[in-house]
Amino acid sequence: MTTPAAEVVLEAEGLTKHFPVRKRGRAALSREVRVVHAVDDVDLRLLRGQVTSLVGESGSGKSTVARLLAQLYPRTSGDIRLHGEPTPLATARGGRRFRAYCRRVQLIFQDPFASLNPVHNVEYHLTRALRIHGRAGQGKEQLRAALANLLDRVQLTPADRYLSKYPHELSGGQRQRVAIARALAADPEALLADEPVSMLDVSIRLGVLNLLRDLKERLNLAILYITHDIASARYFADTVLVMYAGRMVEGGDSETVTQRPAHPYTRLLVESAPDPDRLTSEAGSLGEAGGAGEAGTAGGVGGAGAPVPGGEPPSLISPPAGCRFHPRCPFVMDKCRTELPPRLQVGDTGEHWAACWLFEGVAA
Amino acid sequence: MTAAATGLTTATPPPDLTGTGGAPRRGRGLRRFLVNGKVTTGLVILLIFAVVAVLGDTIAPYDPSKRSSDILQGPGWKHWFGTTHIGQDIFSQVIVGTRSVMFVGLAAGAVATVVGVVIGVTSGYLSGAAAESLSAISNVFIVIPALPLIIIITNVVPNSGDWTIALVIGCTSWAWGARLLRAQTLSLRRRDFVEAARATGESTWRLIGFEILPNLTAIIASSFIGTVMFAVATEIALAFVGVSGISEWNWGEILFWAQGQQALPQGAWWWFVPAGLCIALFGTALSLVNFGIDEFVNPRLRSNARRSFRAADGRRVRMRVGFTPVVQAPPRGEDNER
Amino acid sequence: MSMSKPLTMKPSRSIAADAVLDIRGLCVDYGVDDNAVRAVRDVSLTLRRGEVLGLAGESGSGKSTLAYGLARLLPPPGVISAGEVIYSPPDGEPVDVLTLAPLALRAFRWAETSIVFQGAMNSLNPVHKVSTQLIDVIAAHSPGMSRRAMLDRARELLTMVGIAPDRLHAYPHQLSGGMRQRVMIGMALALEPKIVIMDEPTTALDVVMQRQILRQIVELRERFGFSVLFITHDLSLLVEFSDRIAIMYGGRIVEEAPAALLYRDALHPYSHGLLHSFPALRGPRRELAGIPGSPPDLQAMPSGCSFHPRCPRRFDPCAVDIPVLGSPADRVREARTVACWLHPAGGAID
Amino acid sequence: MRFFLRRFAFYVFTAWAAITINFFIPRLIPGDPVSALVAGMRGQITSDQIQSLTVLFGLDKHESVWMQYVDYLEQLSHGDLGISFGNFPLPVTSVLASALPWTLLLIGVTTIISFAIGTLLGIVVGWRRGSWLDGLLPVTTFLSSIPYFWLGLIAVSVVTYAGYFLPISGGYDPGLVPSWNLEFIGNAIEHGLLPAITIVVASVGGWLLSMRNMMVTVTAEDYVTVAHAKGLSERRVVMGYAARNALLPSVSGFGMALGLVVGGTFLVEYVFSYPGIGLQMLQAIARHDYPLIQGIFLVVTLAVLAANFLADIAYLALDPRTRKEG
Repeated sequence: MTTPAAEVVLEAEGLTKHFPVRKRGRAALSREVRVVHAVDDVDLRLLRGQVTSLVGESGSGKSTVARLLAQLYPRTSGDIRLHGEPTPLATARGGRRFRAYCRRVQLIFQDPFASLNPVHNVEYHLTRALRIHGRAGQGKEQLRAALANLLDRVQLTPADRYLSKYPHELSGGQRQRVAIARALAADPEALLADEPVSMLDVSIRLGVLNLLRDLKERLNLAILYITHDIASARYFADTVLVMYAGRMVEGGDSETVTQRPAHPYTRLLVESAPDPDRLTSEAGSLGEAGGAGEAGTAGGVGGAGAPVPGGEPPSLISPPAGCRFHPRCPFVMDKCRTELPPRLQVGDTGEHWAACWLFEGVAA
Repeated sequence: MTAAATGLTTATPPPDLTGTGGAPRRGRGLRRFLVNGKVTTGLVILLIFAVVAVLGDTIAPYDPSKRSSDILQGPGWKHWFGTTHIGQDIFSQVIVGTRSVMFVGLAAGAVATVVGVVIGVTSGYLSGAAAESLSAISNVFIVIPALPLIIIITNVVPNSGDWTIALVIGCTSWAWGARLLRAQTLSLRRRDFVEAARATGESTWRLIGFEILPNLTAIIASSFIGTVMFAVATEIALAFVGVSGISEWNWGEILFWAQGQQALPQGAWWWFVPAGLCIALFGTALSLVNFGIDEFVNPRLRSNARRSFRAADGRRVRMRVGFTPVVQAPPRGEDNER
Repeated sequence: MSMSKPLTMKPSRSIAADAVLDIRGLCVDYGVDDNAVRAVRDVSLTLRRGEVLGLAGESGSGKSTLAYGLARLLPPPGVISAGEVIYSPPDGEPVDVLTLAPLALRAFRWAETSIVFQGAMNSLNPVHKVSTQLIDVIAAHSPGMSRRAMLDRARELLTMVGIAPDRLHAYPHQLSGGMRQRVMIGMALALEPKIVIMDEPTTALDVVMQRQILRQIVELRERFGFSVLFITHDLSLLVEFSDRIAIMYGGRIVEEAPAALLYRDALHPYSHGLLHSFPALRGPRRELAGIPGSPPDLQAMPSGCSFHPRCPRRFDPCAVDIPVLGSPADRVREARTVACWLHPAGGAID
Repeated sequence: MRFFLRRFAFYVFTAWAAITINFFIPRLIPGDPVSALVAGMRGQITSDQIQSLTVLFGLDKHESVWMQYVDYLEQLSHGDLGISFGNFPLPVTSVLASALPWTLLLIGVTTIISFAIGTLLGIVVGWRRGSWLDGLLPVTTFLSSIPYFWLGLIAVSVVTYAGYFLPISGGYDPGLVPSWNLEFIGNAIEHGLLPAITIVVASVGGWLLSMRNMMVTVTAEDYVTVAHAKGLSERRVVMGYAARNALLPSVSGFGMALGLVVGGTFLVEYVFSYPGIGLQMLQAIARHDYPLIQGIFLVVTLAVLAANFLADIAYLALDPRTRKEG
């Protein structure tokens, strides 16, 4: 499905972000430095005209990745390369370099109710975005045309009906379209969409996703789609990356990852996702490495009885050594507790990998 | 530390309450703010005081300091509010005194608001040691009892005219507003729309000036009003205890003379009642406007929706938390298709 | 899963033999004057003994208002303006919850019907320990009990929902989101009620935790045999989890059917659209469209069927007349109702 | 505990700030009224006392400001606040010692009473929102806008008019000597009644309004709805769930509002000639008794800080989230 020739727009290597934990009281006196390991050693590539999806539960660090890629936070270490050009570790906020960067990489926020300033109308939001990136043109006429063009792209027509509206006068879907239009005002090459539909009404989510897909095709955008809903990642993305507790655990072609998940965490995720078809087809075929974890999916809340690991994601202040999933993993081995699994190839396509010791030596 | 509630709670409307509640909104919101009964009442009273303050000596029937032979007279046609021990007209004193009160209140409010906005927003938006120390300084100013400090300073500073007093009050009473603004700025700074504007490439000063400040309008207004109230009360207290230089008439001055000349034992109630009522009325008007702002910011406080009604059978039904009233015959007539 | 319930027709107006809660013609308004908004419009719904009834709808569809309304917990300015909510205890006379006096209502609450609210974060009082909040409810309903017995019961409840009993004296902020929601579920079962209303109990949690909690609810229901009214916007979850599903739109129930039947053959175009708004995790990748337009504004409801402006299959009567919920004439043999002019009711419903 | 330490550090810092302000204010006085006064008293004043005033007011211009500051702190640490010009030759500390108990009692008792009454009324008014009790709100707004001292004036005149049934001036009958016997205590309470009522009436409205607003806000919280859903008794819902949580901001606001209350109380003392700190302060100002003014400011600030600290401890006890470890 993926064409290897596709151009890499944005690339991250070893991306790491540690947030310092604010120390108070007596802890401030100790020299021990405590940090939240929000993102550790993340590699990803966004290709022109393709959607890459980053899937993970809340707190897995996926939103932090988006903000790091948008350079809203300085990263702790790692490289971010735009068309192969490295970007400085800390881009001055609001500086010229930052503007040049964000002209090409734009971020869409999760909550359209919060990402538009309630005191400004649609026209202000879009005009500012155009002005900053020098695309407002000369004079009123050109600006009008640019605004109309933007709103037309996100299917808010006629433009005049929306320009003077304040965010509270718009529905959730309309707001998210305005937010997308604002991102498009920069004419970016890469769009980072942080859970763009999770706050929207169910019936209009697909409309927004389809709009993004349509834009991707027309404008040849590279899109990073961040979500906790693995089914929508399958629907929308070409490539799926799975994150757990700040680390990437699996990646590959979206169909492969969702249909034949390799990492035990991905399997857990897939198994936990609501799936009406489980009622009708009782086939519990969950990947080739299916062991004890997949026994008996019948009855109950689809798959009750399966010893699905309990527990909760670990504290990111002192994450578990080795594989971060090992305290919850049904297949845990001694090695998992001490050594960090590298990316290991799964299957023979070469595209599918998992950071799990179960696949050591399997593909080689 | 989650402690130290700011007093200004950010409220979210209850779930699924479509059509009621909601965040403060511009346009429609401003209109709703102005038609709020409390706000209108408060603004009308303030307007009357403002007119009196501007016209002052031109509408006062007498020169407030002029002696006359009508000594210690009760209210009557000639002297509406009566006279003092040396025959001065109290009504004229109240009228003329309005200007000084308004001037000190507004000037001190303006000074305190400017200082409060600068310190509050800066310490809220920036992070690090500078912001922390600014915040610590404002906390110190909140805790230190203001009136004694102001009395000392005005006593020490020579030539305390209205300007000096306004400046001293303004410079010592900005902390409360700064604290509220800091708390609100801290929460706004993390809002998505500020991040989004930053991701669009807005510069820092534009973020503060155009994205954050407009959202602080209500709090700035409310802290301005709060400081005006405090400044007026303080100025009057200063005049009452005789600290401020007796340069001009103000309401506190009237009370000072009333107290000093034994108005009470002589039963000359008219000497101090009008000025006191004016102070209370002025304060009430300011509070009313502030209530309006509170309700504007915190939708839960809004009382515009009726909370009790007469049911079809004539019973009076009060909406009670936890026991939703049941009215079998809809109180507003059958119209399902609204 | 108890999909083997007899698919016999139930007359919907008289109390079904196995009905535990019968909502009839319920209307809920916000406000009482000219600005009043009707959020729930003439809703009739039956919850049967031991079943999970799913109630699906988008924000503003009135699903939460319905839940709060039937328990009379709507905050002002909510008013129940019409209808009955008949509760039939296993032994004893049916009562109309809406006519209960405050004292009787208080005794009824939690002992017969408990509620798990959307945000466990806010449902627990941050200043009281878990133990206090559990004991409160036990003490209110069985005043004679000793404190020791109540503590034992509280411990038992925590164990039941998979929380170590030593967390009894924890404060809510010391628990994770999933644990708090479990505490709420444990608390909901403290008095072994016949009905548990769950208002989006898992929405704030991630999918793994959601699945764990749902599984727990299913197990507990099998143990105690209570009925669940499960409210969510996630229809795909309901299909898997509930026995029957009712779909709300614009304050009305537009379709009600056994879960599998609804999934296979949704009659109302809205139900159909909603089902096709969830990309499938399995099977062929299909192009999905969602539903065009936005949910209706309660203050400016469309005439006729409130869904007609968004409906791909609307025709003449839709904009004019409100379709009545009834057994569709073209599916007489199935235990389902729908309110759509495409499937008009087969004669009067008896 | 961390919360506690943090607050404690803050109070130490604030106390230091107050002491430093106290150090600088007299040094900013243009001209040299103090040295003139000291010079005027030279005949009756001991050299020790001169020395202490020199340090207090920085009269020794040869020393660096830093050295003056060190000397000043050292002198403070001995509890030496100089001598009072107005009450010569009494040291400031003994003037304070005789006035402080009166004020502490008056403010302490009235503040607690008005906080309790205001909060209770606020709970009721906020809970029964929409009932006739809402009619109280305009009245309380008006009451809380009245300056304390003016209410005192009215109280005095009403009492004078209505016949003399409560003493309107002083802390006790001039004929009595302060001592711990029933007669004196009774007399003191009688004298304190009118100022106390004045303060309570003037300040109760503020507490009522803030508590009412918090109640209204908290009543809409989910956990209150849950408490209702649990079938708890009305009393338990109000006291255990709504009021319990609504109280938190009130308590944290309590300490901060004290600064304002103190100012108001001073003027009430003035109106009633009540022999407390406030009266002393205003008299000291009239007599240009700088050492006493300074001492009073310092003591009042420290007292307010102490009260704040108590309020913090109460807050700590009420809100488990502040006790969060880690």
